[in-house]
Amino acid sequence: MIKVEALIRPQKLEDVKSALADLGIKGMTVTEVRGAGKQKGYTQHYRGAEYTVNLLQKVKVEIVVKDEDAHALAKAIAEAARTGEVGDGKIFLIPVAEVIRIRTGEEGDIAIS
Amino acid sequence: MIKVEALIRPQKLEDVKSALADLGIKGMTVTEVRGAGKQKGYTQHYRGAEYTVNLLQKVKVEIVVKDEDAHALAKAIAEAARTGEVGDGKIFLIPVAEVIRIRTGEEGDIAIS
Amino acid sequence: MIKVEALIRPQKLEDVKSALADLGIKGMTVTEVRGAGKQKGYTQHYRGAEYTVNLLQKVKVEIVVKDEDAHALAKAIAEAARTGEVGDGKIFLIPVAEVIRIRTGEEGDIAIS
Amino acid sequence: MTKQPLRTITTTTLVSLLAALSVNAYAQGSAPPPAKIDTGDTAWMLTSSALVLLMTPALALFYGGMVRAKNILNMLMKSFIAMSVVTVLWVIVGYSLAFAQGTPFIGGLSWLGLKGVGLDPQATYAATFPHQAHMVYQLMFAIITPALISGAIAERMKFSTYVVFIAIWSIVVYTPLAHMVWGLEGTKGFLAEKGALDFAGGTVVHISSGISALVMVILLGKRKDTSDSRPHNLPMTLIGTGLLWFGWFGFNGGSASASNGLAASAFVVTHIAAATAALSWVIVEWIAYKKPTALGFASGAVAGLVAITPASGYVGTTAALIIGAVVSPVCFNAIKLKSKLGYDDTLDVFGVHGVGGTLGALLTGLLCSKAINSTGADASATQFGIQALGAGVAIGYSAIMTFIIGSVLKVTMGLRVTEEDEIVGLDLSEHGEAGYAEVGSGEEGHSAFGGVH
Amino acid sequence: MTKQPLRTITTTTLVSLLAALSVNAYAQGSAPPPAKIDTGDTAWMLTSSALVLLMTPALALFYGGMVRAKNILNMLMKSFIAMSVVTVLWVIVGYSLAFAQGTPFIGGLSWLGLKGVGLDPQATYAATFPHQAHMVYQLMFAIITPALISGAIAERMKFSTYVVFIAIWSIVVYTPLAHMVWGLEGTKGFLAEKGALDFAGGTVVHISSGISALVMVILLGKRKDTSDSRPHNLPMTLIGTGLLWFGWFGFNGGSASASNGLAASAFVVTHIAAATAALSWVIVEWIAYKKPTALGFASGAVAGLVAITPASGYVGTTAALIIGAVVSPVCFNAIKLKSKLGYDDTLDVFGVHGVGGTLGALLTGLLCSKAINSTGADASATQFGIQALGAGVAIGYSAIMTFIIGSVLKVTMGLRVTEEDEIVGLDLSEHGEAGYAEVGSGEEGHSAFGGVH
Amino acid sequence: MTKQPLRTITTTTLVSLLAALSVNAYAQGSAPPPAKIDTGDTAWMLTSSALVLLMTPALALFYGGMVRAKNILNMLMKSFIAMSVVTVLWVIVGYSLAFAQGTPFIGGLSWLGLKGVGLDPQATYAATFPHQAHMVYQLMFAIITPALISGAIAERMKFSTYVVFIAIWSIVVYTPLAHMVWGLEGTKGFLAEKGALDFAGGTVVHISSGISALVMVILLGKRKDTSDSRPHNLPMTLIGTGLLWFGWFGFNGGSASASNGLAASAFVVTHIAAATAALSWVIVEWIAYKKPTALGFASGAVAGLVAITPASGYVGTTAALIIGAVVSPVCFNAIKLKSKLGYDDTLDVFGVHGVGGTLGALLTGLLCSKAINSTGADASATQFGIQALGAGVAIGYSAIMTFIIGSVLKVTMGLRVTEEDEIVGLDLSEHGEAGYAEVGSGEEGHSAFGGVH
Ligand SMILES: Nc1ncnc2c1ncn2[C@@H]1O[C@H](COP(=O)(O)OP(=O)(O)O)[C@@H](O)[C@H]1O
Ligand SMILES: Nc1ncnc2c1ncn2[C@@H]1O[C@H](COP(=O)(O)OP(=O)(O)O)[C@@H](O)[C@H]1O
Ligand SMILES: Nc1ncnc2c1ncn2[C@@H]1O[C@H](COP(=O)(O)OP(=O)(O)O)[C@@H](O)[C@H]1O
Repeated sequence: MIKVEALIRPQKLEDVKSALADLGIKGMTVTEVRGAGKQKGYTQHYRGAEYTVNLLQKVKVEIVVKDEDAHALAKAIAEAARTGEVGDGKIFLIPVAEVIRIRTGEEGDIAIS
Repeated sequence: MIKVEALIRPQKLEDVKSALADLGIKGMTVTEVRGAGKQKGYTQHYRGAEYTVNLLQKVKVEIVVKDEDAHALAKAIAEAARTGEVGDGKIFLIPVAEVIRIRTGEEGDIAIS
Repeated sequence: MIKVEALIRPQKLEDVKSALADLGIKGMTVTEVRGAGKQKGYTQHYRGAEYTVNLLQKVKVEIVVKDEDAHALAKAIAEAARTGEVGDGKIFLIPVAEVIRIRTGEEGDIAIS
Repeated sequence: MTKQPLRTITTTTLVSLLAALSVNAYAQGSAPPPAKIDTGDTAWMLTSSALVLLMTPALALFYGGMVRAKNILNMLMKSFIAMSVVTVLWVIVGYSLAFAQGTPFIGGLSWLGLKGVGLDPQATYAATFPHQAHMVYQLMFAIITPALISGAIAERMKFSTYVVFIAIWSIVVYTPLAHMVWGLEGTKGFLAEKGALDFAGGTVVHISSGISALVMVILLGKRKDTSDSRPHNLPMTLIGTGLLWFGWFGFNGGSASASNGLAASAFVVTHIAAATAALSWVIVEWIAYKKPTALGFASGAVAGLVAITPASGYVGTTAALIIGAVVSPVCFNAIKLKSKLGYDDTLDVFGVHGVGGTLGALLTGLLCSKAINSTGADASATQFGIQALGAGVAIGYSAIMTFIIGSVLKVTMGLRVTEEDEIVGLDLSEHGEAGYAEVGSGEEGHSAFGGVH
Repeated sequence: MTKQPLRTITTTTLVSLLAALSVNAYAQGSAPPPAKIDTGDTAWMLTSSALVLLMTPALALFYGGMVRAKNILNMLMKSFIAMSVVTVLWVIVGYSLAFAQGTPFIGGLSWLGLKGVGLDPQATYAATFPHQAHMVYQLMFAIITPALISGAIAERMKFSTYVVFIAIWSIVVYTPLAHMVWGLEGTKGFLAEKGALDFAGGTVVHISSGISALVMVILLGKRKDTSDSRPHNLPMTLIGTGLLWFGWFGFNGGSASASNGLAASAFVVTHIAAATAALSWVIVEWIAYKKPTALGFASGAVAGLVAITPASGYVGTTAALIIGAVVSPVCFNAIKLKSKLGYDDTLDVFGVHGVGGTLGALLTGLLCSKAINSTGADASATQFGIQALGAGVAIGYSAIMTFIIGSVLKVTMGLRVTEEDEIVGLDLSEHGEAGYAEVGSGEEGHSAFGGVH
Repeated sequence: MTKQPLRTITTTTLVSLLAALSVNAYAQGSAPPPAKIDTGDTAWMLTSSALVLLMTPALALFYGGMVRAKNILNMLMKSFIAMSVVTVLWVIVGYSLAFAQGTPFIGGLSWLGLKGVGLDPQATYAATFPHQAHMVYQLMFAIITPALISGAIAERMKFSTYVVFIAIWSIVVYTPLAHMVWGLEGTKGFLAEKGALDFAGGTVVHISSGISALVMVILLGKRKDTSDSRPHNLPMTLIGTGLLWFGWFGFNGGSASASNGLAASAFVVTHIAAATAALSWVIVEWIAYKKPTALGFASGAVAGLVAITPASGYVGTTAALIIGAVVSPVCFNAIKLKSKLGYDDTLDVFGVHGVGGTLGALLTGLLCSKAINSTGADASATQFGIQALGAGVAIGYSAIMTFIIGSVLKVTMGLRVTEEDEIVGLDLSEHGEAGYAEVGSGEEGHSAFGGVH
């Protein structure tokens, strides 16, 4: 199996969720993260002290799927999350050796179906 | 090595920690995340505007262990985290190529012992 | 490609960021996490009820790089994040099968350059 | 207290002396003696002024809790800045335009720069306490009124334009309305003359801001992204509600301009209406959605306070129960209009202040009684008509003037931030600050996300 | 103010007559003149009423900070809703039952619906200020008392049942106790008659709520999951503490029913006891755990305020230091009882209000002095006995009645939410809201976790 | 109040005598009548005392929002603990040293333990209200003054040493300064005698704390890690600002020691200066950084309040506009000194209170007028000189004494926490608590990060 790990803009999460729903995918895990990259940050002032914030708010979406579905899923997420501006994010595909469903103890593809 | 990545109910964290302690495992990393799956969400109302929240609070527990220990560990976590109700979560086993202990620079199994 | 996943002390993030800048690395994702390990926790009292907090604040830094760059990068992070005291953290190297840049749809090494 | 008579008696005869002694000195002479300060009235007016000032930070919290975290500072600042801008204007010109002798529609310039507004009582407005106390008490009203509008235009209006807007609005909309309703020096204000009752600002404060809010919202257009615009911090909204309630005792109670039975009456009905309206909102919601919400309680409390405001010096406790019970269902439904009609009144300023204020103004005509306040009126169709006139004038005048001001600003300075700035949040884009700089429990508390230069 | 001398001279010669004339007309007639409003007393009573009202939101914050984030709105609402429910009941029936002429145990129905409770002074309760000011001042006490109980039953009691509970409790427990202690119109209240001293509510407010809290906690049972029930927001608890302290000046200072030396004295001893108790709690904790905590400061301050409440109009500054110093170690240890005895008093309402209130009531008997308040008593074994009687009656009556009310509600409506709802949190399950809808620093502030429909 | 006229008529005829008789009995006798309590003045002094007490929690919030989350409770506690420590000391010895008859430099011991400080008026300080009200009002000032220092030494000073420090400082620095400026019983205080004007504490409160803050900061040294020391919660700072502003009406308005024209005047100029200074800070920042910040507004408001404090009873509204406009650019630039000179005044106590207080003290000499307060002075070079003397004495005395106290504590108890404790945060290391125990929205609200034992 593959973990599709997408780093997207927070405001694109709703669109990604819709795209996933269209694909019939329900299971996912979402984390609030901060990202740096080409996108430029912001300057803040506090009583004259200047701070540059270059770690910007992003959302990480993780979805484990069967190997064969991973690439299509990644493509779909990319499309849904795209604005075309720098900072849209990345998608990583990471191999997963095994999956267990806690509730039932089931392992393998069935555990994520 | 293998990273055992468990998504569990927040209120089960204490039980999982106990189970790990029983196995002699001390090292772990914990993240607050949100999960969607079969478990149904909640409806909220704010001055009549309705919101459905279907990303529910979960906790991600990550533990890197030697390959041979991974499956037993996953089983132990699953048992400790189980309530039997939908929403108990998943455990993913992810291959890790290398481990370094920052304090000493040690690499390999010794770095996580 | 490899995901270099470093768990470091929060107060070391600035140093790690500088080290990365020196290596010409700009892209990274940062998450606030909690870690347990050998480092000892803290005791809190609330009207006499005692709590031991052994999940301590850490920061997770994730950087996906080409396979050949991963080890050197890990070493550099380790050096920057080191205090020499227990609790400095770990670095895990995790294989990544594929990378996509959302903005352009580019795949492979170019997507993280 | 006893100085006046003693001083004046030294030259008179026994007889007039007796008469003079029996009531007060100026009864005898020809020149009116200087009015005397009553320490209790002064204490109450100063306390009330402080309470009303507190309402603006309270409003900031009430509103602030309802916006998204990325806009929290901008939301707070839109209230706080009114404390500065309106104060400076009021001292220079606003107080004079609102309260000095002038025409039925606007005051004159005799009190410009507070000239002649001193520490002695002033017969018309401050018979027993320092004139400046009246000035500052009224200033607090002038501050909060434009700040009320900020809830409607939240999360998208440019801060610079907003500052200019409230400055102009305060002079062009607020001061004439205040004069029409409360101007009594020399020529009475037009609505005061007609007998329109507005004890503490149903028309002047709530209708004017509520209607102007609606106009601005239409000129501004909708926010770009409202897929999730849930309140980021409802406890903050509830703190604000508690402080507003507390401050409103000064708002209505102080409007008696004395520490007397009328002040107590206004205090009491204010409390009762707020309590009842909060309860009735919660009940309506409980029925409609099966859950009583904290935001509903807060909304109801404020709606009740708004509605009782014009009535507070003219109605008794039973009327307060009625006003409280009625206003919440009305506002609850008024809020639904926005999704039907498609305007984006972010925090429902029109639905609560515009509608609640109008309702209160009208109900005053149906529930007022001279038994409570002999200078008021008894309920009657006529009085209802007068109240409707007052509300109508406030609605019409505010709507037209705000439309003009807003339109001019739209083509000159621009009303909205850019779409990118809106998405990033107004705190960062407009103020270069973050409301909450740190994530995490603070146990080791280091913020991972910034670097100093 | 000038009545005393006037009365003494009515039988004197022409000279005196002239003098009589010189102050006010009604002195001449035979009928007793209507009491006159004193503006200073009125200002202080209105200010005090506002201060006591503020204590309920303050309590909400004090409690709210201590619960888990998932229950914050429910915790706040359990205080706020008391402002609504108790107000409506008080206006209709509660004030009459507590203060109108009746039996030694409960007031009559003559002031039902506030009939006859007007804007003039009332000889027994409000000699120099509007009767309605007394009514609303006492209402604020009636509001906060049941709200105090909410801290004990936190994180598990059903909201609907809670609302019904406080409504019944307010009438069945609070009004009779208030009447027994403070009822003075016609037939004196039973405990007032006995000479029990309770200046501002040690028995009526704190013992009654503290004991009822314990009873409810036993009826409810423990929370399901307390593996980590650390306070989610202690700064919120400290804001609440600051506002409670501020409001308590009205609670105790206003209980003088005048703006005079006694009011100042009550104000001063209230401050001293709070300050001393906060310090002594911090010291006890510093010794016991090597760390002085912020929650300890807050707990001590409130314990001190509770303990001084019954004594505040009868004791001097040295007594205040003693009461403050003693109450904290006592309450600190009382709180430990709960782990020993196994009841789950979530926020220690019994330990702080029940125990602190009882201690204060008893210490009043040992420290009171007529030098402070001539209508009080001097410390004596007898007075201590009377105080013990008062405390005993409050304990017994509250315990029994609360047990009955709670038991009936348990079998009818049910006291607890379901286990699942408890784990999910009462904000979501009972109110359909989240206290803090967003995670993150708000820098780009978009909440990732919801969708609008 | 009745003394003046009575004195003037002692030589008149029978008729006048009758009139005199008619007012109060004691006028007949030869002994001077006991002073009489004025209920309005008493109400205002008690209200003001409550308002000033509230300023300390408000300060805690103002400061608390600006530190990092890991130090929030420590920051709050450093204000709150002053409420305890200073109160106990004040009651025992502080009030006597500050206000009892003594030398020009310090008061005597006649009011030790509040002996003789009763519920009747006191001719020198409390002519028309209870002496205890003056005592408690002044206590509130004594509390907040050392708490102000805590902003400078934030995020690193040991709590135990801090407690000892403020205890000593309160007696050794505050009480003599208060006596020199405000001591009027018998021998006048040295600066009072010279005619130095400080209506509500420019020298006594702000200069003393601001200078002492600077000295302590130098003794302490810099924080270890300031790579990201952004405010963790600016809305908290703004709540604090709002409450400070509100409370400051009591601070300055109450300093009139009466509810009269002067009180109103002080209230009004306080508001105007705060509003103007907030605006001028925002404008300066807007020009300098292109963005008006919320923290800038808060800083300006407080700077304005600080600067008007000494002047508030001696200047008119135009002067208030000037003071407000001038103080912000001055403090804005003073803050920049710290990066230039390299001291780590965490929250700019020196830059705002030290500099703002000095500026206010000096400007008082240039703007004061007897038209506002006949017991004051008219602006003159001489008066400016006297003001400079007053400021100089406060600066010199505070600096020297604080240096001595701080140095002794440094070698005895130690001033700083360990570096490790500083990095972990003072909440955990000094208090064994976390300000915010939970991460997450609380929707299911379980804190993942702790276990109970
Ligand atoms: N090498 C990397 N490893 C991990 N995360 C990365 C990497 N490069 C970028 N990211 C993540 O992707 C986000 C967007 O990257 P950025 O370079 O700003 O824009 P884009 O992806 O459009 O080129 C970053 O904020 C970060 O979270
Ligand atoms: N395909 C998936 N990829 C990643 N995380 C998943 C996936 N499916 C489920 N999860 C995680 O597991 C949690 C529980 O899943 P759910 O389907 O609700 O219950 P159960 O695991 O009991 O069948 C989710 O909230 C989510 O965090
Ligand atoms: N086996 C593990 N799996 C995942 N994370 C771990 C593991 N061991 C340690 N960690 C992470 O590394 C951090 C530091 O580990 P610790 O044992 O305290 O110190 P050190 O790495 O210096 O020996 C922990 O807080 C945790 O976040």
